[in-house]
Amino acid sequence: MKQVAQFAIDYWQYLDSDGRPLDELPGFARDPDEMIAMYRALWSTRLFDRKAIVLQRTGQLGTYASPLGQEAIGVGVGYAMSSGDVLVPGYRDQAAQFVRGVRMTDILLYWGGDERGMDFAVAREDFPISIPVGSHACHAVGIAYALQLRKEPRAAVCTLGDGATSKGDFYESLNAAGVWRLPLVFVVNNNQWAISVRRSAQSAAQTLAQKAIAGGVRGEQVDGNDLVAVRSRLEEALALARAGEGPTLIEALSYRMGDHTTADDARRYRSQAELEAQAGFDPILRMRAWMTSAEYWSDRQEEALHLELSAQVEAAVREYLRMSPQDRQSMFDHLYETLPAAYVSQREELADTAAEAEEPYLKAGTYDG
Amino acid sequence: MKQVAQFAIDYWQYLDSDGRPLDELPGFARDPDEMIAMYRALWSTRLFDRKAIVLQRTGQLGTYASPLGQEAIGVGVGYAMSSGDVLVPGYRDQAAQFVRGVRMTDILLYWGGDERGMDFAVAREDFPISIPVGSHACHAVGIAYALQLRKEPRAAVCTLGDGATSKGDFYESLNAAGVWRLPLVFVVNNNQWAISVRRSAQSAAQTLAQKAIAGGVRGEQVDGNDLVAVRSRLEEALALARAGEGPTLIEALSYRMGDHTTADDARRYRSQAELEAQAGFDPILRMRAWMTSAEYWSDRQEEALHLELSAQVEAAVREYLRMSPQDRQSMFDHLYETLPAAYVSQREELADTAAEAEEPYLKAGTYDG
Amino acid sequence: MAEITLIEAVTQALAWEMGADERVLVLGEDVGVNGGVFRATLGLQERFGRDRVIDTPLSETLIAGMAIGMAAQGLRPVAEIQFMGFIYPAIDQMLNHASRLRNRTRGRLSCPMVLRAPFGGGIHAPEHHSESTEALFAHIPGLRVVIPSSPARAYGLLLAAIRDPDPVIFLEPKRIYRMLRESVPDNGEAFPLDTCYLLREGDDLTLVTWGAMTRETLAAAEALAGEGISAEVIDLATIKPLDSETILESVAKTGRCVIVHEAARTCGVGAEVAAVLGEEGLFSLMAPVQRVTGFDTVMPLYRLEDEYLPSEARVLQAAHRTLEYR
Amino acid sequence: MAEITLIEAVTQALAWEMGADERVLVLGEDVGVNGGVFRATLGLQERFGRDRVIDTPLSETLIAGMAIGMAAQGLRPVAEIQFMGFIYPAIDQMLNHASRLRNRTRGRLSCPMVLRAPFGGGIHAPEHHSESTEALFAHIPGLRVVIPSSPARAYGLLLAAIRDPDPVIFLEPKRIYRMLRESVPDNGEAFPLDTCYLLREGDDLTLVTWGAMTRETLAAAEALAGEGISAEVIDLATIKPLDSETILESVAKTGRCVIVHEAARTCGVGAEVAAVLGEEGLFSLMAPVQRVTGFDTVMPLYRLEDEYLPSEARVLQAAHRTLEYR
Ligand SMILES: Cc1ncc(C[n+]2csc(CCOP(=O)(O)OP(=O)(O)O)c2C)c(N)n1
Ligand SMILES: Cc1ncc(C[n+]2csc(CCOP(=O)(O)OP(=O)(O)O)c2C)c(N)n1
Ligand SMILES: [Mg+2]
Ligand SMILES: [Mg+2]
Repeated sequence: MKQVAQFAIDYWQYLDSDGRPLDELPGFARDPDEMIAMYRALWSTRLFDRKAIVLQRTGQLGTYASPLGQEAIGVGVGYAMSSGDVLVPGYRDQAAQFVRGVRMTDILLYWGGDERGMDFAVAREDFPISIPVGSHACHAVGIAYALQLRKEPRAAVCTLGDGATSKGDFYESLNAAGVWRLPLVFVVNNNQWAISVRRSAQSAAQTLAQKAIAGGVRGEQVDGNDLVAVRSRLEEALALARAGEGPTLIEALSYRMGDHTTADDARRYRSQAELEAQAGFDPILRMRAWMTSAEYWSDRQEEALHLELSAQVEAAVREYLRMSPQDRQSMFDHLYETLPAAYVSQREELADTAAEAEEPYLKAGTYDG
Repeated sequence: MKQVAQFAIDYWQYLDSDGRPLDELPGFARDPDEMIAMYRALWSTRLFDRKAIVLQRTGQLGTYASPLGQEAIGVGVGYAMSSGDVLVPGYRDQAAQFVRGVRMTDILLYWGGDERGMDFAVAREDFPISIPVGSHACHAVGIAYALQLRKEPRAAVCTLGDGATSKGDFYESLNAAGVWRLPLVFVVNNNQWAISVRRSAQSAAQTLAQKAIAGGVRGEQVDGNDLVAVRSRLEEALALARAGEGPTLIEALSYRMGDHTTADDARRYRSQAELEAQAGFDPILRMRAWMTSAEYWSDRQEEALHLELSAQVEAAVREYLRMSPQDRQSMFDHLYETLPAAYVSQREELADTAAEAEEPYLKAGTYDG
Repeated sequence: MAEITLIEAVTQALAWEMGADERVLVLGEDVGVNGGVFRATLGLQERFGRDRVIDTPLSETLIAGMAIGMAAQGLRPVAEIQFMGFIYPAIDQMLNHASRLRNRTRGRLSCPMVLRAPFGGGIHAPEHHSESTEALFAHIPGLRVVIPSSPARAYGLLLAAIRDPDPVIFLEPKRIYRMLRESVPDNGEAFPLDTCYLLREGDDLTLVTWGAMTRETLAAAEALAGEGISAEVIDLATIKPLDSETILESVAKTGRCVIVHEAARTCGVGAEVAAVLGEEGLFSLMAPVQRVTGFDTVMPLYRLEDEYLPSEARVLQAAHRTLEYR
Repeated sequence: MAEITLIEAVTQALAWEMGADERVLVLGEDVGVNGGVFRATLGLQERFGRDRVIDTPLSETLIAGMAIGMAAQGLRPVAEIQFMGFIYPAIDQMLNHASRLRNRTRGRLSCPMVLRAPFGGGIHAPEHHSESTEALFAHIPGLRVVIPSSPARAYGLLLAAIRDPDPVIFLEPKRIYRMLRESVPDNGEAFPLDTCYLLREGDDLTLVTWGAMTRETLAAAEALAGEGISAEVIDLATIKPLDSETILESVAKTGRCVIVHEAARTCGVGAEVAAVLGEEGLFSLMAPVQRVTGFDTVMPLYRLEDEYLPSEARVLQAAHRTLEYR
């Protein structure tokens, strides 16, 4: 018997949970403007999130998935990416989408049952969110392949959850990305839960980062509530990707502070104690503590920021609520580039049939999905 | 940055390629009868295989997949398993099936286009061959779950190829086996090729054994042409499985000495030189060299064995060729336990329609699959 | 006896059968302590343990595939796919294996499993949560596809599906999960499979439907009654194998048929019903068969879903069109 | 000009379009140096390089899914599934993504991809290699499903499929891959999609078919001609969307229709054709529509496959039955 292969998984963290630096910080952290911009992004996601939940509770939005407590992952991803990179997100990655330039109104439209929320005005190569868990990993492979084929110094980023790492399509994608050394970074938001299934019931693997080993791909863990660490590790992985050094899988450790979606009630399956134990790890508090100690940030600024961002959120909500629904025939307008003759009569039939008066908001929360 | 997990992959071998022991051999190797029985099994597979190829070439058998050069994997699996264990095989695992008691006639019937070849008289819980690569791994999980649920000291063994390790269903199964610590052993016959796709194009993973790490499962490599090593590692993995210690993935390194199937012509994509370089690693020669040096075996015995086994193969072939085809209505007879009323008239229609005179053998080899 | 909803009837059937037959077990995502996202498996894990009410990893191919292995081992797995929108990774297992395990082994192994999934639109759920693709399964030889449309039928048909010796796809119309209540005696009595259910007798035309659309269809029949038109309403219930006799008999009587389903029109199960009528009932037809269905478009996000789903008004329109032929 | 087979026409179309449009690429298992197990991609890797003729890992979900990502990036991927029996892990990608990428993004992204697969029985291939499940795809809104039945149509339709701005499932009847030859000018001219092809004109009855069954159907038409019966033969070619006008016109003329397909009967594409006739052609029908199809059983292993596949004799039988009605 001889040993033929060894592997190790590293864990990265720059700020401890009280915001104290554990090591020399990466370059971008020395730029106050940059750090303030990132901090703003954390808050704008959180304020948006709070509002979205209120909208859902008041019947003005459909089922919605909150990124509460995991905002640093999305913001870190968003800031590490260049505008020419391509994001292939899951449904809990608003933070990254906002940084990429997707409008709050778009995200509201999407959860509000309106396809126009996927027609982004910027980041037009980014994919809309993927509801079928894991399935979008394959798209990211195809995108990265296209970038590589055209020899463009760009990369794709695919974000998914801990639960998604159990899907075969995720694995097939990881494996293929390794084969072709694609410019692709997989970011796993390990928020410890997949609806009611805990991380330990999802896989016996002690880390999710080690899934990378199965594809011969670099894998590492990062503290997902440490925005400095997330951005820094993403930047490193993206630089390698763009330099032809192939894919990386980054497991960002975090915790789902909210329900799975607004249709879920997490109290059914997890204890208050577990939730409380996580409260001290909030990514925003951590950034604020560090920014304050670095004298980048003051309480006065904090207050102003909240006012400003709340106004932005309110404006987005107003725009969302003001939008009248699409014509019913719109459901045929983008089905094919040109509607085949076979379906023209159906489109007409649809235009002719007056449906009963319609209530465009969510009916009672009858499920969790 | 800190290291949070380490892994290593071991490689096992007992006999070198000339049949010289590298280490103290496991207990079963001290029993000449046992070793002779295993040696017989190698040859009976190989002689069967030669005959099957002749049958195919002469239009008496359909497409057929040869295990040439990989017989030690199947024989090792077969001998390590208890009769109460359950085998879930791929299409290149005749060797294991024969040891389990599946008749040569059955395998001929299967490739000869007759479902009766899957109605084994013994090993009745074993699955028939799975053609959709990787898909049977999921069945093995369900079987192992059933064995564990009933607290039976039995295990399942799932055999698959290097190509199959790229399939999502394989990975989902591996991962689930880890979660439930199932009594299940995955055996990957890494014969270096998946039709025309080489091992290196299948995955960037340096070993296939390390796929196990993604599921938190034990993984190791074994020399797949070393029957002693294969059986020994399988016995160890099965003992752990039955003892509640969970699953193992064993990558057995070998080489596909033949074409992918009789429909394939490997000269299209691999060099003669590569093939010749492998000739010295034949598992049968290796066993014979060791058995001869251990004085378990003589040239005289070898000759007698060939005569005896050839006769067995011929008898099986005769039985196969003698079997008249099933009634055409048989295609409805096992569709459901009781044929639903809706299909009774179709069964009658079928019975009534005389099809044109039929040529039951393979039409010209128009594909490789 | 308390009146229960369709989803409660599902739970009741599962609980009954798990209590009566220890080979029965439940597996799927979130079916354990959470009781499933619709609560179909509520309380089952507490009662029957974690070994028989199994939270799986997020792996739909595995869920179907391992159920096949369990079934071959003599268990009676009832696997849940959380929403039909996520059933597609399981098709390979159902088509290439579950549907043919008995056949390929000439009866040596068999596959008495149930694959349950909520399906259909109308609850304003997110993208990918509202489709009706039962026709995909209805085309696969060796499967049964069963769709209940009331609490009593959910209970009786699910029991039958679990006891059936062959694989059954059991699709639950989630729009009516909690829409109506009826008293469903918890007596373990299964309903027959492979047969249609006559929901309303009538002489003037036949309305054929299944699942949630039974609501709009029955409402249309009621409205027609107000106009003095007597409509017969047939719930297919088992869409594969299809009980065409009941349909043919009805149309032999009425001469007119409207088929109503949520799924896209082309190659939906309605096409099969219409084809059977064209083959075996042609000369009873006094009017063209009408299909009132979802459109051949992608199911829209929820703001427009009510425009997509067949409405009572569309059923009535079709019925009237049919009745114009004299 | 040399006469070529259907499979050679596929290669010729791929080579033409890869030469003409550098966005076009080919991916799949064994498509590279091996040229595919049927040689559809023979010589392409040598000519266009390993970056554009891509041997993938053995991962069908990935093959379809990565083609979607490529297509969204402006490439024109032509993905091969080695046999239709292994296409099912790709259904999720085709149904949940490819078919709706344009729709869900309101046209921002689109999915101009082709998913090719050989399908059908009759070559005495192993288990799982002989099924015809085109109906599964024909039910999915947003897809096109195209099936050629001659070398010329394989060439022209494949070019059209690659150039089409939306996803196309291109199913190749492998039984006739090498059965007939014709001269197919390599001129880059696409054939129209979304339209039926009239293979033979006739007045007495209409035979509707597609793919390999065009052989038996044309043979039956020829035999009928010998009896003085003039059969019109329509090749659907694009089974989704369905050109029902051509079928209706033909049946308006003949009053009789026999539909022939290899796939299992229930919920096959034949059902849709029959349904359209029952809805829009009822009053031209002088006889019940007949379906001559594969049975509602699992495709048997090859010893019995010829009993499963519709034969010329069965087509003739059905035609005669149809003609008995006066
Ligand atoms: C393929 C698939 N199966 C099931 C679901 C239903 N579902 C939605 S989210 C979810 C859990 C996902 O967990 P995870 O990947 O950890 O992401 P998180 O929601 O925690 O961010 C499930 C099961 C789905 N959307 N897609
Ligand atoms: C899911 C699936 N895809 C494709 C095929 C066609 N095919 C048959 S064998 C094979 C290669 C398998 O390679 P490997 O797993 O290494 O096994 P080996 O044949 O080398 O024993 C392929 C692609 C198949 N049978 N199943
Ligand atoms: Mg999670
Ligand atoms: Mg191999």
